[in-house]
Amino acid sequence: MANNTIAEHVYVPFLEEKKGILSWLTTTDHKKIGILYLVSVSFFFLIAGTIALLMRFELLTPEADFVSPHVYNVLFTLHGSIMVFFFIVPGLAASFGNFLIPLMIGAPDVAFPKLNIGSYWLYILGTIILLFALLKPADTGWTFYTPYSANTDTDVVLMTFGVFVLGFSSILTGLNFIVTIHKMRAPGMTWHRLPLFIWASYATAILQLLATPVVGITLLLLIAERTLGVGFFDPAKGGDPVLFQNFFWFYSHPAVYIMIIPAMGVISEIIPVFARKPIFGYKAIAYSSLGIAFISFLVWAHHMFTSGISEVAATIFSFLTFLVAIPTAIKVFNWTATLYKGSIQLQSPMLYALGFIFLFTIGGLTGLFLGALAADIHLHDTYFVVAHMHYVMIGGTVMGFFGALHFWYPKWFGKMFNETVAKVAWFLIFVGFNVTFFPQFFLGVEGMPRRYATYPQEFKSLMSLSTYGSWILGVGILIMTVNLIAALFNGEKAPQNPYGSLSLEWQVPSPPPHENFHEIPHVTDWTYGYGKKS
Amino acid sequence: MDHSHGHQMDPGEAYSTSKLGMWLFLGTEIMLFGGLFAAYAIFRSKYPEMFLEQHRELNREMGAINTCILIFSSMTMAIGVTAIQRGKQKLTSIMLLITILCGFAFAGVKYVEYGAKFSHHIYPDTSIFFSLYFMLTGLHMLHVFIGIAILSTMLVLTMKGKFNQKYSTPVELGGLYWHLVDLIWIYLFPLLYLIG
Amino acid sequence: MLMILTAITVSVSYVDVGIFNIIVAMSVASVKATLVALFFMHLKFEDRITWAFAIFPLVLLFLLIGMTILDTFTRIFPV
Amino acid sequence: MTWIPEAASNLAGKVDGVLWLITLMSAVFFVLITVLLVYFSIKYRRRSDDDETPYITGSEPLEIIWTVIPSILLIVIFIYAYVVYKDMRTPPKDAVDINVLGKQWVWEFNYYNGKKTLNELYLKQNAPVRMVMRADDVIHSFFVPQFRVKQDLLPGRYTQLWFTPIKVGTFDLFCAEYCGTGHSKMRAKVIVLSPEAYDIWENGAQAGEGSAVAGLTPVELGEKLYKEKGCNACHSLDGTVVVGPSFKGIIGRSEEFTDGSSHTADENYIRQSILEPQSQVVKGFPPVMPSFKGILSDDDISALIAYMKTLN
Repeated sequence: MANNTIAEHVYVPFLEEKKGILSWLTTTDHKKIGILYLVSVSFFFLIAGTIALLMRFELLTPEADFVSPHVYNVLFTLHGSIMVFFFIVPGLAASFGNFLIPLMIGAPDVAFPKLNIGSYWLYILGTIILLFALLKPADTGWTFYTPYSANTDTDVVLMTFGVFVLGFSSILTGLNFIVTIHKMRAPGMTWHRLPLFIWASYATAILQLLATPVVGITLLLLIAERTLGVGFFDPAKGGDPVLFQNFFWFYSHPAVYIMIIPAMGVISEIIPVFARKPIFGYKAIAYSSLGIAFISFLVWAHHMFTSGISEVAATIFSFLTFLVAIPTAIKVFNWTATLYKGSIQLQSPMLYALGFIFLFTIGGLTGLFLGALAADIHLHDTYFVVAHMHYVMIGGTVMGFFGALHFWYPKWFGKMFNETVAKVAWFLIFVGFNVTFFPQFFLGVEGMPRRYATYPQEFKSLMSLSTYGSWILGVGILIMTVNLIAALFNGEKAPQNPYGSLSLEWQVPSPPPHENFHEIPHVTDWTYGYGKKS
Repeated sequence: MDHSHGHQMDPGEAYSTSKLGMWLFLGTEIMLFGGLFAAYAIFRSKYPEMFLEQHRELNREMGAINTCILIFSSMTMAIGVTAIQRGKQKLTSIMLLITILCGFAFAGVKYVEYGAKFSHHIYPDTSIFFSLYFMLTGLHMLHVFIGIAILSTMLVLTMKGKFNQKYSTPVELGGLYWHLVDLIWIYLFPLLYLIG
Repeated sequence: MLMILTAITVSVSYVDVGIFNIIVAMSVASVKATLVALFFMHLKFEDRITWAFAIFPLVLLFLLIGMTILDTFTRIFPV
Repeated sequence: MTWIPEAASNLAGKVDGVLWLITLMSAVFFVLITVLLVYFSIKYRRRSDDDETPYITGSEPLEIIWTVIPSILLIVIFIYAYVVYKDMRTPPKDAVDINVLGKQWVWEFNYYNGKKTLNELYLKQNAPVRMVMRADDVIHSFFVPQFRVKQDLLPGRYTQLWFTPIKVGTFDLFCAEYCGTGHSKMRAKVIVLSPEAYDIWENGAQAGEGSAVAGLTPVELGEKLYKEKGCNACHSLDGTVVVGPSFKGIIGRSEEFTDGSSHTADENYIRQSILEPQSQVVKGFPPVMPSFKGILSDDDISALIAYMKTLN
């Protein structure tokens, strides 16, 4: 590192610091690791998205005329597993988290750079295991419920082991971020001056750290059940299949927040910049992230109201579920209030942010139906749940992910993308998404169960409509992808701060130099000092 | 360890940073065992007779011996850490060696125990109790082996003189890990051997 | 100092052989664990953040155990 | 009302009440947020790069308001949904039991009179029924949209749900918990008959086609097993204590166990006592009962329980 001191005042973008594939795979630069994650998760997003299009195509008609029911079952298992474990859990957290956390807090890198690339290797190891699992892909659904997952003759062991490895990648990333945020903040960067994305990442990291090991041991027990004959979940041996669900959701409900909280953080960054207003209710948004994280450990059984858990437990969990709605509602109100008397510029990142608020509000409100005991009995395991979770996951997380992509793209890659094309793509995605998933609420209320390869005739018109919508959505995402990739090659050079943000990452060149800051900045104000102080 | 690129973190800060990271990792480990502890709690309350009946199959003396071995090794580990902080490399090496040997002794006792179980045709699928026994002790054994591997590396590095009173972080982190392994055994022993 | 503590914990572990009482056994184990954490692991000398991250997983662990137990043993099947 | 399916059970109207309440509250919030988003985006659009914006960082009264009001509304929803749920989970005393068995990928219904049907569930209009359900292999779920009821079927354990069909007609019964290749074909018809038509069906010719012992109702089979498998050696029918507790009035009796706990003797307890007699021994009795695992089939146990119910 000695030559660094010599090169101190020569600006070299981090992208050009070292070349060659090997240097990428062995890098400890958080920005490059962020790109590795970004490319990997985007790849898996497109794969799983394509699988989703195949599924929707099969569902165009009531009968299984495109693929057989077994293939359909494999498809939705792969779609769910890849989307959840390979895209959306590491998605925003690991890619943008890696890129932004050190830059935003004024640090040269994360606390443990070697551990950071190690996490990525684990992620790759997980994907390799998945590839082998594809030889005889599981047909259990991404939830791996026992006893089905213990009995099916597909390769559940490899698949769950892959997820287990990914879990450790996620844990180590979370660990790294927590320590980074605690120990690496620049002088003057107090907790209450931190960008809200940092608060969100911190809450997410705690969930990653402490919820993931539980799913790890759960999947390990499932593997032991299949290989050693251990019977914790096998009623024939005195075990309890519902216990698997308890353990599984102890992780997988917090996992929902691992997915959505970083997106909330992104929205909290984008809106003030494009409204030129300080974020409304900073502390409420910051602490509500932590609040959501904590309560989310205690709501897991709302996935299980019809599973045969006790009524007492169901009642308690329903109540706690309603509690988690409160901090979420607070955030939505605060974002909306930030717009008041702003100077609002509807560029593509802002469009995604507004799209997020609109769609996530629908996703959140429909969650109330599923948290309410009597209503959930009717709606559980129907398309209503499918629609709800896609409104939260696509309408929320993916919108946040796309918003982040467009917002930080100039900073990360030093290029500007075509704004008009980006807006067209946004419009198609927004419309296509709603056409795909809004009808599914009605399907669910009418009683269409999920995970059905074939379905009764009466659901045909809405199911077909949903399939048509998926085509629009697919085209929108395709245009967006092409637009962003094309910009890498022929985009204009991005200025240092095209959107006029006050956050630290915009105060360094685009793309940032390898060491981020020539001198560690001294922070004197919070991140959201927009507008005229009176 | 190059913690940062242009800007070297000051050693004290780097030390506390690494330790915080280790503690977070220990939290993860606790939750990893947590699932098994939860399963234990549930099945024990569900089938108290089975647990009472079958825990008698376990060799309490061997369990007790292993508890002593691990607590003793925890002590030597702690002495080793204190020694390196005072720059006594030789003492540290000896203490690390003893700790590692204790780890192997523990594994040896466990090997004999497992062998005895198998010869009585007791396997992980024999009953819920033995499922728990094998899963808990098996996962713990895995941690013992990882611990031995870490401490062996530390031993080699100490003998090469990599550590001194100014820089001893890896030894301390390895020590923390080893203590956690001990800590978990402290619970496993009564849960499995004593109160069944 | 550490020797004495070890002696105590070891002897306690001998004494409680034969006591078939979950509360006694678990409290003894907890005392031992606390001693190991406080002195061997130097938790006594750590800052508040470390304490928080040492204790929070235990809280979650109790919640996990508590809530699953609550579910398992309040399942009623009305006749 | 077209977006909610026909309300064909007594519970459906109550569930719809919850659905409507949440829908209305959600609609208010959704419209509020959407209108504000659009209105702000237009009214406060950027007119020039030198736009001045005020420095507003929050408003405590406003934030308290939008914390407290949603909280109150949420609690209202929670309580309302809980009250209906409690109703859905509490079968009336006069509900008639139907044993439901789910297996890959067939529904099997065993009626009180020994009839058994596959993939067709016959119900009597306005007569409350309780489904006593278990699964053979993996988890299934009993779901009839028009009745607004759903409950998973588990292997190794009974679960239950109840309702009163109020409309004559044919409805779809779906398996709502993913159960493998045939999951989406695991559908049955629920045929609700008028009381007169039901009586005709009940006394019809197609009786007892596959009861464990042909021609016997579960109660008759239970009585036979009681004598043949040796239950009568220890358990009396008239309340006298022989070796074990008497079967007279056993279902629903509150039992105190040797470990000090107590529990109502229900189907699951009986099942467990037969398969794992030592797991819960009633206070004052020796733990001597042998396990009947592998001796009595699940159908046999169900029949024994049906028989025990007649002894109350």
